Amino acid sequence: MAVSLRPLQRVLARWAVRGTAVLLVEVPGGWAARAAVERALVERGWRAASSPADADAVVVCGTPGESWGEVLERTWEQMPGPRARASVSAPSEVPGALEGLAASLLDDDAQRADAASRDLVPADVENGDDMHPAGLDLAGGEDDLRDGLEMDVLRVPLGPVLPDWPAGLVLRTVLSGDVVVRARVEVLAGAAARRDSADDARRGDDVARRLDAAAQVLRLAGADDVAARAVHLRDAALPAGLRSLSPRSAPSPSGLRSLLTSSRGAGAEEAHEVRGEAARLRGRVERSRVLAWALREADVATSSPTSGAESDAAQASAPGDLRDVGLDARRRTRDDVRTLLLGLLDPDARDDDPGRRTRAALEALPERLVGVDVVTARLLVAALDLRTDALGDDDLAAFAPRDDEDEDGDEADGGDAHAHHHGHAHG
Amino acid sequence: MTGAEATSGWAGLLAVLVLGGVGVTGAFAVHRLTAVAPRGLTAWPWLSGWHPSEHALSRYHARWYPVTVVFLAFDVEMLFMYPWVLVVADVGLSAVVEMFVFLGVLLLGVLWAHREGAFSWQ
Amino acid sequence: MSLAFSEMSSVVLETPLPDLSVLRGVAVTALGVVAVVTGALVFKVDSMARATYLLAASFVAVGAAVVALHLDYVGVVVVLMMLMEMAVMGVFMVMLMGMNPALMPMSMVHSKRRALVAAGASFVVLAVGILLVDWPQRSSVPPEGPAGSTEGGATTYSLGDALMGDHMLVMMVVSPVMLATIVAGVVLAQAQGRYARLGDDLRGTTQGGRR
Amino acid sequence: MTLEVVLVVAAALFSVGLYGALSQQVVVMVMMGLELMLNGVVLAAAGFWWFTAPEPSLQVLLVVVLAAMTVEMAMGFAVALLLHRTSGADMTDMAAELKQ
Amino acid sequence: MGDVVQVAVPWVLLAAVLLGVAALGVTALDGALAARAAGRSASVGAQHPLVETARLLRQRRRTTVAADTLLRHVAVGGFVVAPLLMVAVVPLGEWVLADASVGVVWFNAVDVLVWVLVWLAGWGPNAAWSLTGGYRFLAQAMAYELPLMFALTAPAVAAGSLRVGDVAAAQPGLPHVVWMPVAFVVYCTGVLAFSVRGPLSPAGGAAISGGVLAELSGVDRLLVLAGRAGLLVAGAAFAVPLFLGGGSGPLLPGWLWVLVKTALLAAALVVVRRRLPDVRPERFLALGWTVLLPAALLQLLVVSVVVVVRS
Repeated sequence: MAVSLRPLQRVLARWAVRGTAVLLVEVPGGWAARAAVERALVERGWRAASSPADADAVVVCGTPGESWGEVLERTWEQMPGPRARASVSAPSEVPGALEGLAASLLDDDAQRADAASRDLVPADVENGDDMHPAGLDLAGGEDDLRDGLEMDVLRVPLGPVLPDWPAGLVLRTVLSGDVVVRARVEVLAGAAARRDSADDARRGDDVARRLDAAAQVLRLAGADDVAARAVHLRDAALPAGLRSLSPRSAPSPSGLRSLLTSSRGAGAEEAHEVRGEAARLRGRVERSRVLAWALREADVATSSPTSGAESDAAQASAPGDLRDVGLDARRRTRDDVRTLLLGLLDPDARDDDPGRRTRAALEALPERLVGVDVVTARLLVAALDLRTDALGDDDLAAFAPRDDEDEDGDEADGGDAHAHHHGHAHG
Repeated sequence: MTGAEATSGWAGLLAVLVLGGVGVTGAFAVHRLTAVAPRGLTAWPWLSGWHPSEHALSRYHARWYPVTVVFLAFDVEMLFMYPWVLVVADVGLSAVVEMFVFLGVLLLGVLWAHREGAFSWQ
Repeated sequence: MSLAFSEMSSVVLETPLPDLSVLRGVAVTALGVVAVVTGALVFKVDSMARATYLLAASFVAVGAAVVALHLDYVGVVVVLMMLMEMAVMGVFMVMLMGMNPALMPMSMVHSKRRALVAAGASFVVLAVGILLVDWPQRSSVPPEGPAGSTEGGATTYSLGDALMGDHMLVMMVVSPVMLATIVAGVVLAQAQGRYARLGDDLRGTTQGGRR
Repeated sequence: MTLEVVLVVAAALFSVGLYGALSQQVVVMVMMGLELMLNGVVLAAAGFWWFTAPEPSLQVLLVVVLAAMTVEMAMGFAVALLLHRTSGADMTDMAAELKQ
Repeated sequence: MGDVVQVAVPWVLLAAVLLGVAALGVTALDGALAARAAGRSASVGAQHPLVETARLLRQRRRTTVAADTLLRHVAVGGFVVAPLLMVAVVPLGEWVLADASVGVVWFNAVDVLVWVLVWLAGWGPNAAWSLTGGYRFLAQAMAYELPLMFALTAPAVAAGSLRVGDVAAAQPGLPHVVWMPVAFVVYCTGVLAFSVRGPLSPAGGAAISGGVLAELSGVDRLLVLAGRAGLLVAGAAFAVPLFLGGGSGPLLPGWLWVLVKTALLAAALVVVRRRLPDVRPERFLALGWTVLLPAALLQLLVVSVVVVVRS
């Protein structure tokens, strides 16, 4: 019976590989490689996967440090069926890597052998008992900081293996429902090669990096067509050195076709055209009222539900009641995502020291995200355009991942939840 | 329409249910033949590459619970709305007035709930 | 199993004794048994989500049985309302359980035996009562709707007509009750209303005047 | 297929609901028991409608029972939330402050 | 137009085939638009549904540790059955699968069934992202459901009947959409919302990395993706008898008109869906209750007054 299916399965494999979903894992210092892989995916008709369950292949962009081992291994274990992996540290390696992925996915027999060799249940699943089914304990309850209902909280780490997410950033959030209650920032460093990529960052691809961040925000906000335009602008704005893809680059929308296929590097005239296109895209985003309304923040329940900010009087609620924290956090993010997005699309914005800006943003992040729901948090993190590859060694030490997976990871950040917020409550 | 020939409407729906079931089991059967491995894999849930520290199934804090109360109350309105649809043309204006008084009262409740902030996340 | 729903109502007219076509009879009993079984399982199963959706299955079975008893509109509206309520109840079941719901065996019962005896006794009493009493025969005839409407349409039409006509009081009573439900529900469910931000003396000046 | 069969099935549904309402401690589970009992009432009323009194007034009763089920559920949730917020109680016997 | 004839049971297969083809067409159109926006040729994008089906048929099934597999199976299977149940009451010209006297209420019951399916698909895998997707969909549903119900009632009032065949027949010259534009817009918002994708549906949003789809692979993912495309098509198909005059139209026979109108409306919904960004439930909640609901009620008032005056 199986023999007669072989031709059918081979045809299926050929059709399947034409729409492969690739999970991109960006390591600090691998931005150029990721941008190149994204462009190659578009050319081949492949797409970026949203989760390991959706992925056929995983591509690690940049050279990961040793702290990445556990994360990459577990992602590889979580990928279900025909799977392939590759790692790319420079744009020039991209075509070869994708060819390798395609060949490995097409090899039906090897994939079936790999599938047969995998154990059906992960090794570290104990049978556990009622209080710890399958070796995992149950979510603990916590008084909510906004409406006082004691509900379970979930510890959900965001990143590093997450689409549209800054490279290497790990945000250990504690979610009550889908609102962030506490957050702690860690950064997984890339390997030693980080030093020279920082020079690239400063030299010329600043506009491209900001357009890429804008594209991420737009993708997370669901405006896929505008995001695709931003990605095109990013590829056009790439300095020549980072754009050495195989000559067979696919045609792009008419406006930029001449730009992309021209062999000249990022000449002045070409850069000027990119600025013009970016300004036009910025205008389009600014004018879109639906996007503005969607990105705006809703008011917290207890303030009067008028949309204006002026009516949010002081919170006279009981001390330690953290509604004002949630309210303040929400008001701060109200127009932040949109203003940041417009800032990213502004062609002549200057960003002199991305490292210092990123460090300041990372330090302010946990406090800023308290009381904000997880989707807004992801939009905000993408809009901040955090350049983890520009962080110095001392910065990375400050955000080194903590090994002790203790109960409440952020003891060091000033006591447990309440104390943490008391110190913070509004004077 | 004599009883015999007019197979009732509900037989059609029952046939759809049966066809749906057959379709789904058929899809699973085809998949067992075409997938790289017939038996499914069990994996840890995906948390950006980290091991989950607790079960996701928990007392999830749905922050929109006041809306459910308003929704259930307003939904009773639908109970009376559907039969009203059939008789509006025959009963005339009094039916319209009666139903829209009912709706107006409920809309009053909705606007009050909105002022109370029931429609934003607690 | 075709439920002869658009049966000629004239057939019913001559025979005073209402006969439910054999197929509908089988459907009602089968669906009734399904409803009882899923209802019983609700209190035996250990996951909250499964308990809720077993109850939903029980309601859908009763809704279908009501449709089989020629009450088209009421049957489908039972399915509609109960699916909505069970979706909401699923959320509340999970939220309002003392401890983590999904995986804990739910042995939160007290006096199980006494409840069983009481339920059994009530069933026996009811069943005996049902079998002994000779129920009155049909006194009137299913309503005749406007020309051309199907049998189900006629029944629903009569319901609508009653609601708008001699049973208008029902509508008049239900609307304030619903308003009261909205107000009471929101007041009880919400942590704080819109006056919380003005402070205890409702002038909003006591709290650092961040107006 | 007579009225008695429908009524016996409805009675069975009613007693299962009664068992649930009496045996369960958790507020929400008691509500599920009540819902099942009302479910039995709906089935019995539908049986009565067809077999003895196919008049619209019985249908109006059915619709009112449905409305009552919805109101009972909405108010049950609101009270259960209040109980949960004030004293974290979700057991029926915990909510006994009104008693001396 | 004559009364709607109840067809025998085997015709259900034709309905399923038509729904499947339409779902493939909708996904192909979406793939083509996405490809054109990304700069690739639209024809490559149009093969997306076939390529994705081949990929998912080849991909291995996957479940998560301590998942509630029974509920997940019910959800995955239900996603395929729900659109079929919706299409069963839609008359194709003069033939209909289920000539229910309360077809409009039945459609409403099935689109509430979609709530149950999405929440179960979120609860089943015991994973944080799926759970968040399921709960955010319910929050969204609280906003779109009531306006959708009142939008469904408006054409029924005009026709004076809840039977879909009657509503289709009650638009001799003037389709309902002409004098019920608000109800039509609110109805289309509802269809966009319960088709579990696009602007009004957080259950599958990119920001929660796929939401209820985050843990599904292989045939489970294929059935859910096919089901949600089917829901969009079924929503468009149900708008035809209610708002667009059913099978009536010049030249073409009735059943062909129904297919053409359904295809056009489904294509329009896909194009609109691609233009709008994702709307977060807490933003849509206030809009649904304070804008969509009063608008739908006003439309209903206008329609019922017209009906009373006309009769």
